[in-house]
Formats: sequence, C-alpha cells, structure tokens
Amino acid sequence: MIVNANVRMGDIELRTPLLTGSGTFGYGSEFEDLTDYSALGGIVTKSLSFEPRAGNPPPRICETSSGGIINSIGLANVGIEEFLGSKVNELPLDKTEVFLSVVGDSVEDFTKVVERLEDVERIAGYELNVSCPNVKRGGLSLGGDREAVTAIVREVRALTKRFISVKLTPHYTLIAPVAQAAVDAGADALTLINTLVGMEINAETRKPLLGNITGGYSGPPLKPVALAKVWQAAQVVDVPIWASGGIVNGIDAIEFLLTGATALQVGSVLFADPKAPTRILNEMIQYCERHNVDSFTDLIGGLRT
Amino acid sequence: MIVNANVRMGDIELRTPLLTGSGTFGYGSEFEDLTDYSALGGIVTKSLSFEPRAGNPPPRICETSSGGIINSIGLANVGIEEFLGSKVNELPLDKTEVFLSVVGDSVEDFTKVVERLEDVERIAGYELNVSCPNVKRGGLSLGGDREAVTAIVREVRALTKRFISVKLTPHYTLIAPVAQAAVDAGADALTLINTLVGMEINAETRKPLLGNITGGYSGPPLKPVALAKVWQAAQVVDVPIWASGGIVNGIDAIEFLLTGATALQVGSVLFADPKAPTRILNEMIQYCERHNVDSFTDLIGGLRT
Amino acid sequence: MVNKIKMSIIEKGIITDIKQISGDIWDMTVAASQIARNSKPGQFVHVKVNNGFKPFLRRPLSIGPVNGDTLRLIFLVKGGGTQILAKKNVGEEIDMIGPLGSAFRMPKKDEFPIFMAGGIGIVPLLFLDDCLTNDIQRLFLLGLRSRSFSTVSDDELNKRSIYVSSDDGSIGFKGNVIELLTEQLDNNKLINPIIYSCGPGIMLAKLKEFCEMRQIPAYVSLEVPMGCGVGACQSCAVPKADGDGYYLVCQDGPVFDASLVNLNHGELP
Amino acid sequence: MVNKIKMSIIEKGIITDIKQISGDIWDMTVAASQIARNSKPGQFVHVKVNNGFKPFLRRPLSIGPVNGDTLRLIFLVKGGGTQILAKKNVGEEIDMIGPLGSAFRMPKKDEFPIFMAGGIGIVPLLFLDDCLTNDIQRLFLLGLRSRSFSTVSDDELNKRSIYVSSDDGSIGFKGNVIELLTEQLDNNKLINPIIYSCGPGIMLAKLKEFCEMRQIPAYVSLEVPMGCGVGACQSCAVPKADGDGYYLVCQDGPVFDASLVNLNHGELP
Ligand SMILES: Cc1cc2nc3c(=O)[nH]c(=O)nc-3n(C[C@H](O)[C@H](O)[C@H](O)COP(=O)(O)OP(=O)(O)OC[C@H]3O[C@@H](n4cnc5c(N)ncnc54)[C@H](O)[C@@H]3O)c2cc1C
Ligand SMILES: Cc1cc2nc3c(=O)[nH]c(=O)nc-3n(C[C@H](O)[C@H](O)[C@H](O)COP(=O)(O)OP(=O)(O)OC[C@H]3O[C@@H](n4cnc5c(N)ncnc54)[C@H](O)[C@@H]3O)c2cc1C
Ligand SMILES: Cc1cc2nc3c(=O)[nH]c(=O)nc-3n(C[C@H](O)[C@H](O)[C@H](O)COP(=O)(O)O)c2cc1C
Ligand SMILES: Cc1cc2nc3c(=O)[nH]c(=O)nc-3n(C[C@H](O)[C@H](O)[C@H](O)COP(=O)(O)O)c2cc1C
Ligand code: FES
Ligand code: FES
Repeated sequence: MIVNANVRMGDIELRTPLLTGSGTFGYGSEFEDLTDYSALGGIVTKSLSFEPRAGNPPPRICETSSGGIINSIGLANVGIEEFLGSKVNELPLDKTEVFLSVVGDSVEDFTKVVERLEDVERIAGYELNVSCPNVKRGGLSLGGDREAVTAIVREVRALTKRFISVKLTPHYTLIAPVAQAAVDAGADALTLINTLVGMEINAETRKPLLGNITGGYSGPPLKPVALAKVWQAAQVVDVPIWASGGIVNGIDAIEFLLTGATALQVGSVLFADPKAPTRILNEMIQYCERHNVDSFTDLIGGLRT
Repeated sequence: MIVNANVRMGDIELRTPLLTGSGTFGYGSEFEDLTDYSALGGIVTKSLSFEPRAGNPPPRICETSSGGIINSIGLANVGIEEFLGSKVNELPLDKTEVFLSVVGDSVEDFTKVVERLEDVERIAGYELNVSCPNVKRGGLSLGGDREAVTAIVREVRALTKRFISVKLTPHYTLIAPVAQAAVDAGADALTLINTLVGMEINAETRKPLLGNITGGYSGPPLKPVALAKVWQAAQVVDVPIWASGGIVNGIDAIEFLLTGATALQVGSVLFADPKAPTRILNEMIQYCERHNVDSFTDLIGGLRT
Repeated sequence: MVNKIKMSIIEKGIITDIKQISGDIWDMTVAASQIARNSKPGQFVHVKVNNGFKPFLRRPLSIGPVNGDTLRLIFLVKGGGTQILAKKNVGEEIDMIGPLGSAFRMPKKDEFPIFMAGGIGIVPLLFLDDCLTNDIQRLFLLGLRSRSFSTVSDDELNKRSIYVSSDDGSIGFKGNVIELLTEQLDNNKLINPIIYSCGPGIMLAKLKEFCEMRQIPAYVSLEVPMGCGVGACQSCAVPKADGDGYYLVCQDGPVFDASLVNLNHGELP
Repeated sequence: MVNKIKMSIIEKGIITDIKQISGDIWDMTVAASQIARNSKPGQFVHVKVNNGFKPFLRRPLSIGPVNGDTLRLIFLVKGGGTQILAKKNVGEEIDMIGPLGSAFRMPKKDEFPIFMAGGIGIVPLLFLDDCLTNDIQRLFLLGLRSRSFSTVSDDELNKRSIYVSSDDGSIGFKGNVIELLTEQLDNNKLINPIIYSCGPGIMLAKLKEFCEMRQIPAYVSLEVPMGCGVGACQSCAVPKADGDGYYLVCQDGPVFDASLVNLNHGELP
C-alpha cells in the first residue's frame, strides 16, 4: 500500500506534512550532516528581528522533571542585516520549502523585516511569531491580543503575496477570537502553539536553572495543550493549521492531523533525535497502513466526536 | 532540630502550608478514612456555584502521555441551596481550616453565593475561582481579563471580611496585571494556577479521551508553568500566594516556597496518594533539616537570582 | 446504590500467587487481611500499580473471590498500568485502597440469580457466586470472544458449572451471551430471575434493554475511568436514566440497578 | 574558535569496556570507528543516554583518548543522565553525535604545553596528551578535592607523570591546582608556557585571571548546558570577554582562547 504523504495548503504543496519548529533547526544547514531533508515538507527558520539580538544570559536551556525542556534563548538572532549578508546563503532552498520566521516588538519591526525579505527569492512564505505580549505600534502599546495580532498581520499582508502563517501562544484566555482575528487580517495559516512560559529551580542550590529565570516550556508536556488549541482553533477557522508542541513520534503527529492540523512541526525532539523527521514519517505511514488510510490528507480533522 | 511548619497570612495562621486543591478533596470528608488532616493547614472545597451543575458527559478524566491528567468535570456541584442543606455538615471544621471555593459565570453569581455563605460559621475564607473566561456582569460580557477579575473581587470584598484568595488561570497573556488587579480590588491572597486547557485523543479509535473533548490539565507537567506564574506574580504583588500545580513531593513544595509562595495546594496527587500531605510535609521537614532551616517561613521567596 | 459501605483503608497487600489464565488475562492472589475481611461482592479496590507517579492514576479492579485474608484480582492487560501489574512477582507489595463502592444486593429467597459475565467482567461475579450458600440454585453465564480469550481456567469453569458462549463457537454456545441468556431463560422456564452482570458497555446496554422488555430486575457493575475512587473528584460520572444528572460510579456504584442508569454510551474511547 | 571541524555524524557505538575509577567516576570505552577516527582533542560527543525521551536531552561528553576505532568517555555521575550511562554494560549500544565543536590548537615548536585539569576536566587533556609526540616536553597538572575523588587511575597518573594537587592533601600537593601551577612555573622557570585547561568554572575563571596577569596564553574547554549540540538552537551561549554578545560553546567552542570569553559566571545552577 502506498501512502500519499503530501499535503496542500492553498498554492503550496508540501511533500510531507513535517516542518521544523522555528528556533530548533537554525537556518536550516546546521543539521545537514544528520537530518534527511526528504522527510521534511519544509523548514521554519529561527525567528528573525530587525535589530540583532544577543539573547539571554546563560544557562539558556534546562530539562524539567516532567520530561520537557525550557529554553530562554531570548530570540537571539543576527538581525535582518547580517541575515541578508550571510545566513541567507545557508538556507537549504534546494532541499525543501523554506518559511522564514519573523519576530518583533512592534508592528513596524515586522514590516521592516518582511519588506527586506521580499527580495530573497524562492522563499515559500513567512511565519509571524506574534507570541510576545506587549506589541507596540508607533511606540504605543496595542490594547488587547486581538488588536496586536490584527495590526501585525494586516500590515504584513499588505506587503507580500507570500504564504503567511501566524504563530500564537497558548497564553490567551481564549484562542478562538485571536485565531479568527489573524485569519480576518489575512493569515493563510495558523501555527499553534508557541511554548508555555515555564521555570525550574534547583531546590538544593536555591537557584533558577535558567539565567533568565523563566523561559519557554516545550517537549512532550506541551502536547495536550497544543492539541486543545489546535482543536479549538479548528472549530472556528478554515485556514490550515500548523501544529507545534510535543511531537516526538508518529502517533503524536497523527493525533494532530486528526485534531485538525495540516502540517506538523517537529521542534525540541530534533535535539534528542536529529533523524526524527524520517522516523516520524515512517511511523505515520505505518499507522496509515494499519488503518487502511491512503493519504495523510484523509486524516485531517478526522476526530470522531 | 525542630522545624517550624506554620505560616501566617494576615490574621490567619496555618499549622502547615499545605492546602488541598479545589475539586480534588470534595467537601473535605470523602478522604477522611485515608488522609491525616494534621498534615494539612487547610482545605479548599470543590467550587460551588449558585445553581447546581450536573457537569460534563463521561469520560471525565484521562491520563496524558506526559505523566499528567486531564479532567472535564465541568464544575459539577450541588449548588448553593443543597450545599447549605447537606454538604455543609460534612465540612471538617474541627479538623482544619476550611476555605470555600466559589465559581460563577457572572459577577452576580459570585456575590449571590458568597452572601449565602456568610451565614456559615467558622469558615476561614473563600477562594474565588475566576478562571473561566467570559465572565459577565448584569448579563453583559466584561471587556478584558482585568476588568472581570476586578469586578468580581471588588464586589465580593464588599460583602465579606473573610479572607479571600483569587485563583487565576495560566492562560493570561500576562499574569502580572491581572494579579495586580485582583490585589487592588481587595484580594488577600492569590492562588496560582488553575489547570491548563488540554486534550488527549486515542489515535487508534480516533476518539477524544474525554466526553467534553477538552479539559483541565494538571499534575507534574503543570509544575514549570505554575512556578513561572508564582514567580511573575510574586514580583509585583505583596499578598501571600497559594501555589497550585504539579506538587507531588516535598521538593516540589519547597521549590514553590522559594519561588515566593506561602501556601501550597496538593491536588491531583491525592488521587494517587491520599496520604500525600503527610509524606510531603515530612519531605519538606527533611529538606529543612538538611539545610539547617528552622522555619518554612524562612524559605518563602528565598530564590537566589 | 445498594448496600453502600463506608470505611475504606489503604493497605499494602502482599502478592501470594500470580498466574496467567490466557493470553492477556492474569489472576493474582493478594494477602490483605483488612480489605479482604471487609469486602463484599461488587466492591472494588483502587490499585497503585507502581511506586512514584508513572502512571499517575490508580487502577480500579473488582474484588474477586475472597478467601480469609486473601483476595483475588483477575485482570486483562489493557494498557500500561495493567502491564506493570502483570509483571509483578510473588512477595511484592501492592498498594490498594479498598474496599470501595457498593456491593450487589443479595438475591431474595424466591429469586433465581443469574450471573451474566462478559469477558473479564466475570471477576465480581465469581466473588458473588462464592457468597451464595450452596443450597441456592443459580445460573452462571460467561460470554467470550473465543476460547483463547478465556478469563477463567477450565477448572474454575467446571467447578462453578459456568455456561460459556463464544462469538466464534470455539467454546460452548456459538453466539453472544445475551443469546445464551435468552436460550437458557426460555428452555429452563426460570421463575423470578434476577440478573447480576458485568462486562463491556455494549453488552450491558443490550442486557438492560432485554431486561426491560422482559421485566427482569438486573444489577450491573459499571466501568468508567476514575480519579480518586472515593467520591471526591466527580470523575466517574454515569448518566442517570431519567436524564437528571449523573451518579458517581465509585460511590453510588459500581453496582447499579440497571433501570436507574443510562448505558447508551458504548465503549470507552 | 580554533581548528573548527565540520562533518559530524550519528553513530551507534558499542561499549567494549566500562569500569569505575573511583566513587562517581566511570571510564567507558566505546567502539565507534567513524567518530573515533575523525576526532581531535577538545571535541566532544553528544550522547543519547537512553532510548525514548527520558531524559529528553543528550549529554555532551568530551572525547577522551582515542585508540584506533575506539574512544574513551570518562564521566562523573552527576544526575540522572550520567547515572543511566554508568549502568550500561559491555556490548550495549550507545548513540552519539560527533565529533562536535572545536579542538585545541596544537602547541607551536617553541611553546611549552601545560595541561591543567580540574577533576573530571582531565578528559580532553588526556586525549591531547596522547596527540603530542613523545619528544615534546609537557607538564600535566590535575587538581582534585581529595584522593577518593580521583578521576584517573593511579596507573594512568604514573604513566603520564601527572602532578596532582588535592584540597585536603590526601594525594600530591596540598592546595588547589592554581597554587600547584604557580609553584611549578616558578620553580621550573618554564619558558613560553601555554596552558590547556578544563575544569570547574571557578577554576577556569581564576586561571584566566592568573594567565592575564602573567601574560600566558591559555585555552580553556567550557561546559554549559546544551540543546542541539550543532549550532542550531543557541542554547549554549557563553559571554564574549568584550561584552559584545555571546559565543556558542557547541560550535565556537568548547575550546576557547581564555582571553576571548567572560568566565565570571561561577558554577552552573
Ligand atoms: C469498578 C471497576 C472495576 C474493574 N474491575 C476490573 C477487573 O476486575 N479486571 C479488569 O481487568 N479490569 C477491571 N476494570 C477495568 C480496569 O480498571 C481497566 O482495564 C484498567 O484501569 C486499565 O488500565 P491500563 O493502564 O492497563 O489501561 P490504559 O488504557 O492505559 O488506562 C488509561 C486510563 O484509563 C483508565 N481506564 C482504561 N480502561 C478502563 C476501564 N475499562 N474502566 C475504567 N477505567 C479505565 C485507566 O484506569 C487509566 O486511568 C474495572 C474498572 C472499574 C471502574
Ligand atoms: C563540551 C562538554 C564536554 C563535557 N565533557 C564531560 C566529560 O568528559 N565528563 C563528564 O563527566 N562531564 C562532561 N561534561 C559535563 C556533562 O555534560 C554533564 O555532567 C552531564 O550532562 C550531566 O548530566 P546528568 O544527567 O548526569 O546531570 P543533570 O544535572 O541531571 O543534568 C541536567 C541537565 O543539565 C545539563 N548539565 C548538567 N551539568 C552540566 C555541565 N557540567 N555541562 C553541561 N551541561 C550540564 C545536562 O546535560 C542536562 O541537560 C561536559 C560538558 C560539555 C558541555
Ligand atoms: C531552543 C528553542 C528555541 C526556539 N526559538 C523559537 C523562535 O525563535 N521562534 C518561535 O516562534 N519559536 C521558537 N521556539 C518554539 C518552537 O518552534 C516550538 O513552537 C515549541 O518548542 C513547541 O514545539 P516542540 O515541543 O516540538 O519543541 C523555540 C523552541 C526551542 C526549544
Ligand atoms: C478532578 C479535578 C477537579 C478540579 N476542580 C476544580 C474546581 O472545581 N475549582 C478549581 O478552582 N480548581 C479545580 N481543579 C484544579 C485544582 O484545584 C488544581 O488547581 C489543579 O489541578 C492543579 O494542581 P495539581 O497539579 O496539584 O492537581 C480541579 C482539578 C482536578 C484534577
Ligand atoms: S473517582 Fe473521584 S468521585 Fe468517583
Ligand atoms: S547546543 Fe544548540 S547551538 Fe549549541
């Protein structure tokens, strides 16, 4: 039995639903000796900001007793200027679809970055990391979650015809109105979810495990939260959903398809297993064979409720 | 070495910092054959609403692959009328401090319940479960998170001199402003955090594990999120914080003290180990002995940053 | 609902015997005097299958035949929790809360008790069977998928004169256990039957329908996922037949008068 | 920073030997031809200590002495991850990514290499020691808390003529390894010394200060918690000495010219 692994999102066809999560696969070349790109539908690069960011003081990563990890990278990145000067050449454009993640503290930050990126050829699209609270416009803090998301997406939409996915945090009181706002403002997809805010300490030394004290909690403990957010958003929007959060094996991936996701991001798992995309894809295919499903697409939203 | 286990919060002294989490210890008598109340500083009862609530369709509880659980009880409770008629007699008022948890969909729901509860004697205080989004006032939805919390707390404050803790969800974009709003409105303490919204499915049957599809995610995976919220709130408010989320052993409990909590709620762990309060208290005392600390109070906020 | 008993304790039993009955079915004998001596048929224990919190929740298991200070737990390896149990050895400790929940009400003098088990649902009925004095006539039916999925040994089948049905006819009557029940009722013209049953949700739902049609009283023991096991968390809801809310299986059950509960929920997810 | 080498692979090595050196120190030999044959001293492997994801992250370990197709990993049992490693047996597989990171730059003709190890920090220096031809003079110093915390066998100490200091004087020089270094430098009037060091953060910080005062070049191998190990996640930052941002230990290091990094962070939490 041949399982059809590709998924469509508007004009874009991904050869598999697997993407890499922003910040876990660098600019796409760091893992090139280790990871088989043919299992990937695309990659999402580390979030890029207008100005370079040095990031947070070390330590920047720790494990949690619950089997996940917390990172406080602090969105360290080279900034748009150096990206265009050097990193852009590392993008694996010949190997897979490339989505560039963009981040900012203000609406202008986003538009200034995307404007410059429009000149880079062969980019499949953008992922807008709007997950940081307190986004500003022209220096003023934007009222609520919906307002900030709407402003960013609308203004980026006006700049580009490329595919835009908007990545949301799980820390909204309600995800549905924010998801709807992103779509109304022109998003082609939603990425759900970014990390939870988390923290671990060492009771013996009384010190926090991260230099920045708190950070972004990811890995297996995130999966139930991500499933819920994907489900809740899928009830209200029609655009494809990119799932992110705790995927470590093929069954996790299938669960997200059933819950309503079209693409699946592998993030933290890459640190433990750089060959995870290949393994997960095989496990997904095995599931389909066992259940007589001949295309991943047939599973999307197939939860029996 | 004798470790002083009691903690003070305003006029109230708890003989130990351990409380039971709302909804996990019923009305305080269900576990009476199993749990030693002397390890508890107090109990928090199942959230009580004005009208009785039947709750959600089964199944209402499941495990997550990440080592936690998800419940979708749906705030099932007998309602204020029947509570006053029967359950009130089950409260273990002779054994420990009793805090009554109150929940509602509107500001009026909260005030109507607290008004009636004021007649019940020997109650130490209330925990206001304001964790449900979309709270209304006079039938109108309240604008943002701060507005809803402020309205509920202010109006309940006007009705009672009793101790009030306000229990917040981790699903606020920022916890600090909401925490501050609760304190400004008159809260004597904050309970952090309620469950995360979570979901699990069985990929083989394609069914969600809960009748209500999503539910409240608790247990060990919640701890890093709860630590972060306790820390963030402790940076902005001066009132005592009651920690809730993933405490299963004495070191977890100590971590929350160090992070800034004054009292510690044990919730889901009671299902696995009804004797958890005694065990956790002993483990906390052992920690203190090892570190030459002679009072739990000395640990509160003692994180070295 | 019936014979509700309070006073449960946490007891660390000691495994005195464990054997495999068939493929995934294990039969464990546990010495736990306090629980054993206070148990009534239909009640259950809430078992901590492991030290620590993996898995996080306890597992509810019906109390099987009690013999003095010991009780039998017979279980199907369904997922991770029961898998851990099956790997335990004689001499190991097992942490149980019990006895919990309601017991079957005993048949009245003029009633003819019929035990109807589906698969692993036989466990509480074995205990109930033991509790009826020898002079009381009874009929014991067990529905299996097939011989190789048997939930009791051949010895026990014989000793207790259990009539078996199997979907594939590999043992006993070919068909389901409701068909077997119908046949037995009709052939033997039993007077005043009362049915005690435990098994898959779908079987119980069909049984309820059948009994309502024939106006036979039926007691069913239900299975739903549980948290606390002691009535504190409201995890174990089962809808009331009259639509007015829920019962709690750990407290109001697990044994219910079939007419009081709504069983149209099918199998667990 | 120095001799940066690309091309790393995932290789499943086979444990050919494992022994306990002292209390918590283990010495494991692994057959992994591809990694072994491409490794240079200072580089590390990123080790998956378990199947599945408990613990979640890999553990970085310095590559110790290489012998043809095998390499030695010498490690301190610090927490859960290294505990799992210590329990492995000969014949078991061990999944490693490597060789990763930068290597020590070799001493120039006129330089006198001094190896200064703190505790388990000796590992990369053992490999470096092996890579210098016999005719090159060197001084090898090792600081220990006490004899019972030794990180190499007495045999190896002798064979390599390692000078040891211990805080309690239970072996070698009584005092810390910087004091031992000072003594050796001053007594032997070494010309053109160059220091290679690895050990606790506080020792490295003191060494850096010392070397800056005396204008001695020093290379240090650093330890920070890592995610990917390959430069993709930015978890492994160490601040630059000039305050302008961070280096990545997995990619720019683990070996750094001490003058380029800020080491005033003390021990890990
Ligand atoms: C009152 C009562 C008595 C029972 N008696 C027996 C018995 O004597 N022998 C026997 O083999 N089984 C019995 N069961 C079912 C047994 O509890 C489950 O098969 C068992 O919990 C499965 O655990 P697991 O880890 O192997 O499976 P998993 O599917 O991995 O369990 C995951 C979770 O779902 C719950 N769960 C899964 N299946 C059931 C179920 N059928 N009923 C309740 N919870 C479930 C588990 O407790 C656990 O919390 C009884 C259930 C109840 C409620
Ligand atoms: C480049 C490099 C080379 C190393 N070489 C060696 C060696 O040869 N022998 C040896 O014994 N140790 C070495 N270490 C340290 C070793 O990686 C840690 O002791 C080990 O990861 C601890 O894991 P654990 O599970 O036992 O401890 P835990 O404290 O439970 O680990 C928890 C987390 O913190 C990280 N962590 C803890 N301590 C350190 C540390 N000192 N450095 C980096 N991460 C840490 C772990 O990797 C893990 O992610 C090296 C570290 C680095 C960065
Ligand atoms: C080290 C690290 C760095 C990350 N950096 C970013 C980032 O720059 N931008 C972003 O949108 N998400 C970032 N994330 C979040 C991931 O893309 C992903 O959404 C999250 O980790 C949950 O998925 P996972 O559990 O599969 O890792 C980062 C995650 C990790 C672990
Ligand atoms: C079965 C169950 C029911 C709960 N019911 C309530 C409730 O009624 N009101 C409330 O404020 N919190 C409720 N909670 C949340 C707990 O009080 C607690 O905040 C949460 O479970 C996190 O703590 P834990 O990880 O220690 O369980 C419930 C939790 C569980 C598991
Ligand atoms: S399992 Fe908690 S009330 Fe029944
Ligand atoms: S560990 Fe990922 S960049 Fe160094």
